[in-house]
Amino acid sequence: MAMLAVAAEERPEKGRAICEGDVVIVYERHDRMKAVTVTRNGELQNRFGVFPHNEWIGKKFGSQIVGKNGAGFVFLLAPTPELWTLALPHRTQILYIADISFVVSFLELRPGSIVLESGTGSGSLTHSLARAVAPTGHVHTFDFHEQRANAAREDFVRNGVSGVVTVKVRDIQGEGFPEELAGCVDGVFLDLPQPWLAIPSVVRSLRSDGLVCSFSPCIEQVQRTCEVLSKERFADIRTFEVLLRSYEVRHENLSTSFDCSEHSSEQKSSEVSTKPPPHKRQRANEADEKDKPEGGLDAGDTNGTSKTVGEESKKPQRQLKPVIARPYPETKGHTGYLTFARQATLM
Amino acid sequence: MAMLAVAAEERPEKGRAICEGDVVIVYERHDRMKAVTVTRNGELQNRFGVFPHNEWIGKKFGSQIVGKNGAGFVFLLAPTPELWTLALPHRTQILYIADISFVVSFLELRPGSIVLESGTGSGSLTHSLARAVAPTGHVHTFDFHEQRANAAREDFVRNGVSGVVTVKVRDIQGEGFPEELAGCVDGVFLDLPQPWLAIPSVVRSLRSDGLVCSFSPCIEQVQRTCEVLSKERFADIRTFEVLLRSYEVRHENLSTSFDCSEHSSEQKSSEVSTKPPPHKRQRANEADEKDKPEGGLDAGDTNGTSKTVGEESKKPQRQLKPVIARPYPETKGHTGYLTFARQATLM
Amino acid sequence: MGGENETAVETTSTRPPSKANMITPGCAVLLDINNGDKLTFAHLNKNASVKIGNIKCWLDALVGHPFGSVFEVQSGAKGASFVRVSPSGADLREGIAEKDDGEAAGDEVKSKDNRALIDNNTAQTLSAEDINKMRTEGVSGKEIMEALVANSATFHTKTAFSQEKYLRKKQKKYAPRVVVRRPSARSVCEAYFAKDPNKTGHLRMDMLALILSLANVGANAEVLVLDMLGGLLTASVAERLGGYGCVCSTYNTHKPPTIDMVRLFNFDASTSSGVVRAPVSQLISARIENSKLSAEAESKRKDGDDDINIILNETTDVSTSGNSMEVDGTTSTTETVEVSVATETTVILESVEGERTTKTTQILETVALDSRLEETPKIETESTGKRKAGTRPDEFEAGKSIKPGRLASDEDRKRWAIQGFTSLIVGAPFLDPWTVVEKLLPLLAPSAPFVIYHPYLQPLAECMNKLQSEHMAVGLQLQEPWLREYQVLPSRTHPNMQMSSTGGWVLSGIRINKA
Amino acid sequence: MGGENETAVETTSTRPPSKANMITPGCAVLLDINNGDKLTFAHLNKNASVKIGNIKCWLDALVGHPFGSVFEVQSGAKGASFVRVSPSGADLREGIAEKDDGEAAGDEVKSKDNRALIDNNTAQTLSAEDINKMRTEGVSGKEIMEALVANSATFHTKTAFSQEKYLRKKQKKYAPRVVVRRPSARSVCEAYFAKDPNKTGHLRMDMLALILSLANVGANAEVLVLDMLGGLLTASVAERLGGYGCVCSTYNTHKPPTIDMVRLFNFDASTSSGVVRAPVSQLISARIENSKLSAEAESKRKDGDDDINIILNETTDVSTSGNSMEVDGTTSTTETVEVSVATETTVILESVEGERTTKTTQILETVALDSRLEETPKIETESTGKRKAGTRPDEFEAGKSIKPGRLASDEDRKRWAIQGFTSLIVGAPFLDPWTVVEKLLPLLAPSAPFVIYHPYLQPLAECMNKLQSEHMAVGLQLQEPWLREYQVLPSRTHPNMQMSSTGGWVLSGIRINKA
Repeated sequence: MAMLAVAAEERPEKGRAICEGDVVIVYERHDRMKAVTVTRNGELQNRFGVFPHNEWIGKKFGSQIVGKNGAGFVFLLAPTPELWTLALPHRTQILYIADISFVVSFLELRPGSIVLESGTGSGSLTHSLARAVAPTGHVHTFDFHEQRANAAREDFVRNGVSGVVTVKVRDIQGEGFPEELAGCVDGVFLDLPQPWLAIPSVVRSLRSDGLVCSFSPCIEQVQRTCEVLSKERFADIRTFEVLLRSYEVRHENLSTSFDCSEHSSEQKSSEVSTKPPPHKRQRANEADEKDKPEGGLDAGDTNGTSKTVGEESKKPQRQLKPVIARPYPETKGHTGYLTFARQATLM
Repeated sequence: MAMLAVAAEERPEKGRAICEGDVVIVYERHDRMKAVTVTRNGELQNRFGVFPHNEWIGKKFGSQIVGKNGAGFVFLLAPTPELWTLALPHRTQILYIADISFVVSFLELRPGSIVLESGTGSGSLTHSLARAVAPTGHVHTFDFHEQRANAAREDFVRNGVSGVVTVKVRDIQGEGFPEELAGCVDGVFLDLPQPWLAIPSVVRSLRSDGLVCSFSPCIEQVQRTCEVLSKERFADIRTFEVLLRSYEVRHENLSTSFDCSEHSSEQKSSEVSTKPPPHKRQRANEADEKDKPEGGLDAGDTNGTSKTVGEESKKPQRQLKPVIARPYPETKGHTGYLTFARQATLM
Repeated sequence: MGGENETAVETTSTRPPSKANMITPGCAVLLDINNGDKLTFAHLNKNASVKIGNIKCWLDALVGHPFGSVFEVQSGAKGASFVRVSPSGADLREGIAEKDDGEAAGDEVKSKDNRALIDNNTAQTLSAEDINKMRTEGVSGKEIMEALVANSATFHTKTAFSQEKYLRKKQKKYAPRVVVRRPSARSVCEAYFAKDPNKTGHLRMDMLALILSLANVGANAEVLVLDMLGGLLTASVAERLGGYGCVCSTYNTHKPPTIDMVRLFNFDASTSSGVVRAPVSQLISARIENSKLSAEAESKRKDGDDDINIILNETTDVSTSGNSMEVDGTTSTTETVEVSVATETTVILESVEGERTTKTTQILETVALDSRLEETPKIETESTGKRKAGTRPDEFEAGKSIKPGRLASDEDRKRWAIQGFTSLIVGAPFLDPWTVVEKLLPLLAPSAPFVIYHPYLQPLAECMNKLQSEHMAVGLQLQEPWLREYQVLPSRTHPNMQMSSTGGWVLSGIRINKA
Repeated sequence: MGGENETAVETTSTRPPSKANMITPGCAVLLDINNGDKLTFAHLNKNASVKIGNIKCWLDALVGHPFGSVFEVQSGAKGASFVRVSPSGADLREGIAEKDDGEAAGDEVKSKDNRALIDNNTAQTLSAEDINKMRTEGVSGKEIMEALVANSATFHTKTAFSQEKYLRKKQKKYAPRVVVRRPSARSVCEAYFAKDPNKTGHLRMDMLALILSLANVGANAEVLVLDMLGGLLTASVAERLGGYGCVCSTYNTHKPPTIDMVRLFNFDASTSSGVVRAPVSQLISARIENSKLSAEAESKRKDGDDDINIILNETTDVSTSGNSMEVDGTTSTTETVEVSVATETTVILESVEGERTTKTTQILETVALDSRLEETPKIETESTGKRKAGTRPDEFEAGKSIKPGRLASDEDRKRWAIQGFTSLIVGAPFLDPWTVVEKLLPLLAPSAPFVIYHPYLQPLAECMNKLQSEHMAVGLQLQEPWLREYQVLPSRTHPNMQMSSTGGWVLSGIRINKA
């Protein structure tokens, strides 16, 4: 299963079924997933049991698979750039969806666009760039670190995006982008320690009205980059920060018996005290959270033994409590500043 | 009515009744209020009618007063530093409650503390500093602009905080804080264009373990200030940004009839279409918002004619719709950076 | 998959010519007047014009220049026209206030402070009439500004910062600048959010970007969209498809909601043909029909060696028929309704057109968006009041359909029924999300992502809870984006003083097989 | 009010002596170990100690130094003790890595990049045993670090940034530093939020600051607090009162919730005596009784010349009696219950004490807070497991009551009944806000502000709606604070990479006369 979609006409009549050689995302939990290439007689082992690949072949993507020893189950998902970002091996600090989606959108990429990226890093952004420009565009990505470039190249081949992605080893800060691309590039993405050094080369590469984006964690890098962009007559120089706040959803029954006469009704009073005291209750909730650090962990998601209709009987009681949302306590406070600029349209 | 509370024993038995000479906050709406000094035969005129002060005298603070011509009503509130911040005349950019409360708390002020402020500006922060250090502490506030200092001094007298506040005209960046306060100051607040110039004087003024706070809109000011603080051996140099997001609460009935067979039930279909189309409905909401730009505008707040029990009959219908909260669309995105540091406790 | 490195650079030759970057007759443009003070969409029909202040400016001059070009208003005898200028000139003081350049530029921003400043409004000796006279005489904006500075008693006592502020204000008034931008998902979204956010359900550009990523939108996708945001979602998906794959903009209302924003995007023929409309009822009944058929086939195919598998598949079947039950009462009528829907749709769209002011003279087609800056000269289009985007398609270049979005064909519906959509995007601020998702989720292929935008938190929280307890999805996430823009200038770097307080909330997840 | 300018400077002489800034025997301190890695409260009783790693460190050495002093662990034969060090030493590389200082400090942060970096863990030639031997021999932390650098093959190939990171790690392990901080509302709140947020209902320091401002807390206030956050609200209010006025920490439960955090604040006698406890029922019945009396007096006083005024006052009366009806059935019993509550409270608090490990030897009383940094040496106190703050009051300095908060006296209750409280603060994460506010708001003086903190949005939204429709308040605001800390370092300035996502929500308003 390649990450890039094929035309409807070329899809198998029966929809997406898992084949040998496919990459599947084995989903345990929102924050725990793994990319696995399906091989005949292959086997995946995790805390939920043993999963022979042979049982996967022919199943539809999105299927739930129960482990051999019955300890639990996983889901087999079709790979997407978003899932890959959550599953990929970190060779460097990576970009996450908030920055990635904003970059792709702000660079105004579309099928047919030519885009440059430096550095390749772990390839987290590259897959999203590839999806945006496929099938007729191209991503040229550069990293000065040879091992990293090779590892990324392997990932691109494995995920089926290598048709629109070229990886090269090159020090963009030192050498700039290759001359042969000059003037025909729609978008450039820089994630470099000294992005200002690469700007003259960006000017040569971009077409008129083309866009560049520079990602930097520190404001000093931004200040210096903006200065050079301004000197190079870029238009619409804009700097942003994007973040995401994730919410958990839970059932919480706030007590509405604020009994102001605690001795008149012993019944009510004891009712209140049978609830665990605030600290203990919160502690228990906290434990849940640590187990589910990100995003909504759904009930259908709770691993362990497979749940079926028999479980339904427990629900009604739970449904009585109101549903309430609150942000997870900790969140990313900063990833980096995104500076965009548009190649001047000269007269 | 002075802004600072008096001891319970000294309060009139009957509670807070409005007297001649009191400052009252005339509250029209959350974002529209005015500080008025009550004078015999005085008169307030606004869009809700004419309000003779004589009718106010003897009323309790918190009372609703109906205008002479019956066009509407206002509330007479006891002044607080928070209400003053919303009602004061802006002679400069002022600090608002998010920054003010954080500064007062982080400087660890309490009754008896000695605190320095520069510049005084419109005196928005000064009133909160005064409340925090009263009745035994003192606020020494400085502004280089004479007119501004005089205007602020008048405000402090009028609001009854002048017993704990001294205003002086002085260029703190140039001259530093007065020598006679050296070593006995608990906290210093700087709102200066070049705060780093004042730091050496802050070192002389603060007691051991005393705190300084510098407020600056630009990061370059912060960078330079932190550098100097570090050089002057301040401990715990920390920089923050604080903001507030305000929510509006409204009744919103989301349609739960997602009718997938629009012709099978003409009844339902017409039900849907009797609702105003999305754009128009939203436009109407937006108009509300523009009229109520900040904070929760409460029903009891809606000005116009006085509403009494007769209105109650309209309520039940309204109550059926779920209550829903959402942030007001626009908010302050930045006020300034707050840098705190602690005078080193030297051996 | 091998050998792609060698062919890489050659792909540049296969990309479409950069004609897309040129402003062509009839195309839609986004006019950014005075650096965002006013944003206006226009279709460059013949004799199109825009009013800036009292001056009518002809737009013909824009054609033939590349997108991103900067124009300045040049007064003439009968109205004014746009003259292309150099994009530089960011420093307005250039050549005007040179004598103050010695003053420290970087560090001491406030070295001239407002201690001595008394503004008595008598500083300017040029009268309003003087200036008007200059303007009718065709004196350029730059020359007027120079005259203003020369006749100002206080200009040179101001700080560099104040000088720049003063000049910027005057420039906006006497020499308005217009940047002609190419409408794109990003720029259209940003323009509406800034000037008329109700039209697009307060959808912020970072939220739109997030939605398109979460929904895995790319070439060859088949995306189901419930778009009650004026067409912004539909058009943004179509832009990413670029002519490969298709976006089905569905609806459940008698009158399909407008998706006219699609017209602002200057799509080529193949991209336009990827925009399809279909009522929800058709999609659901086709899908149910197919499910029944395949369930039968499946149960015949089944051999008994995989117990768990059977259980799982049975569960799926139960869920599907559960869905079918809910609409079962209507399934029988759907077939006969199909045609009438198609007909009616056309009628309705025409009647919407009928509502427009029917001034059919060749004037500018614009969506005038409100200006937030009061000091800006009033800019008005000749059309009275606000209108829908691109409501006059007759003068569009060939290849554009009259109404955006063709109706889904039988093959389309059959394909979707069999394969399912590859993703779902919902933007319906006045519908309860769960009600919508419950109906639309079964139309997705398994493992397909779905994304629900909503301007309120609580309805999505309840929807998420339902999806959890019904075991319909994995990877559920309820998120709120946060976006902040910065002013980065020497010694004056800080976040913008005003910001949007929320981009709304988005619930996303992946549809699974097991119900 | 005149003449205050002249007396201003003299007020400095009236302020209490700076004894408050000295660490005294028995006082509570906040130990900040290794720059926030671990935060621990301790009462400096005789022979108090803290375990850092495996080493027991005696705390006696802290006494007599001012708050803010920095100490380093000095190993000795039988345990280690704290030795005061200079607060400088921020630059750990000072004297250790001087040879790299030529390398550009500011600009080229990453000029040594990780291109060539291969970390094979064989770089250090000193073994763990070598280091342990040095430590037991009493070699100082600084000397150990110098030895580590001298024996590292890779140290000088690292970037300045990496070097500092390495040294900081080693310093934490071999020369832990402790800053002794004076507990204050701000520092206690921040410490709990960082290390044990459930104890304080996730109340963040900016939220606490906001609450205290919104509630107009200052000297001479009489503040009603419903504090289910361990006493943090009560103590923070008392700190602001500074011995003037009073905070009434009310409760509706059989067992009053703990407010033991009050003990961490080193309050003097007058401040401590301003902390009062009373059950809600007593406050309400006293207030109702008074309302009835004053309503009667009012109606006698009334003359008929002001029609609207009469209507308004009648409305007030109706609302008040409406409240009284709801608790009316219990009013009769309240009087008799009063005493038994007082007795029971004492018993319960004692039984809570009984739950503690009854090791009554003179050991350190600490609230050990979890460390988030795993590489830090494990620091444990001698007391097993977690305990409540300040549960051993017997060795406290004179003037402190055994349990924080005396019970309200008859005069207190009478005063509150007549005058009303000057403000209300509610921090009860497990109660429905409206239920609470409906009962407590009538206890306020008119025009008094109230503030309700809650960790969820929706319950406050519903409470706000109720307050609106019942016309009980003006100036209603539902707000969420946002706090961000920055790293400000040359060429490395950016917001912290991790942040707290929310400080919760706060609903505030002002009680009005008209109901």
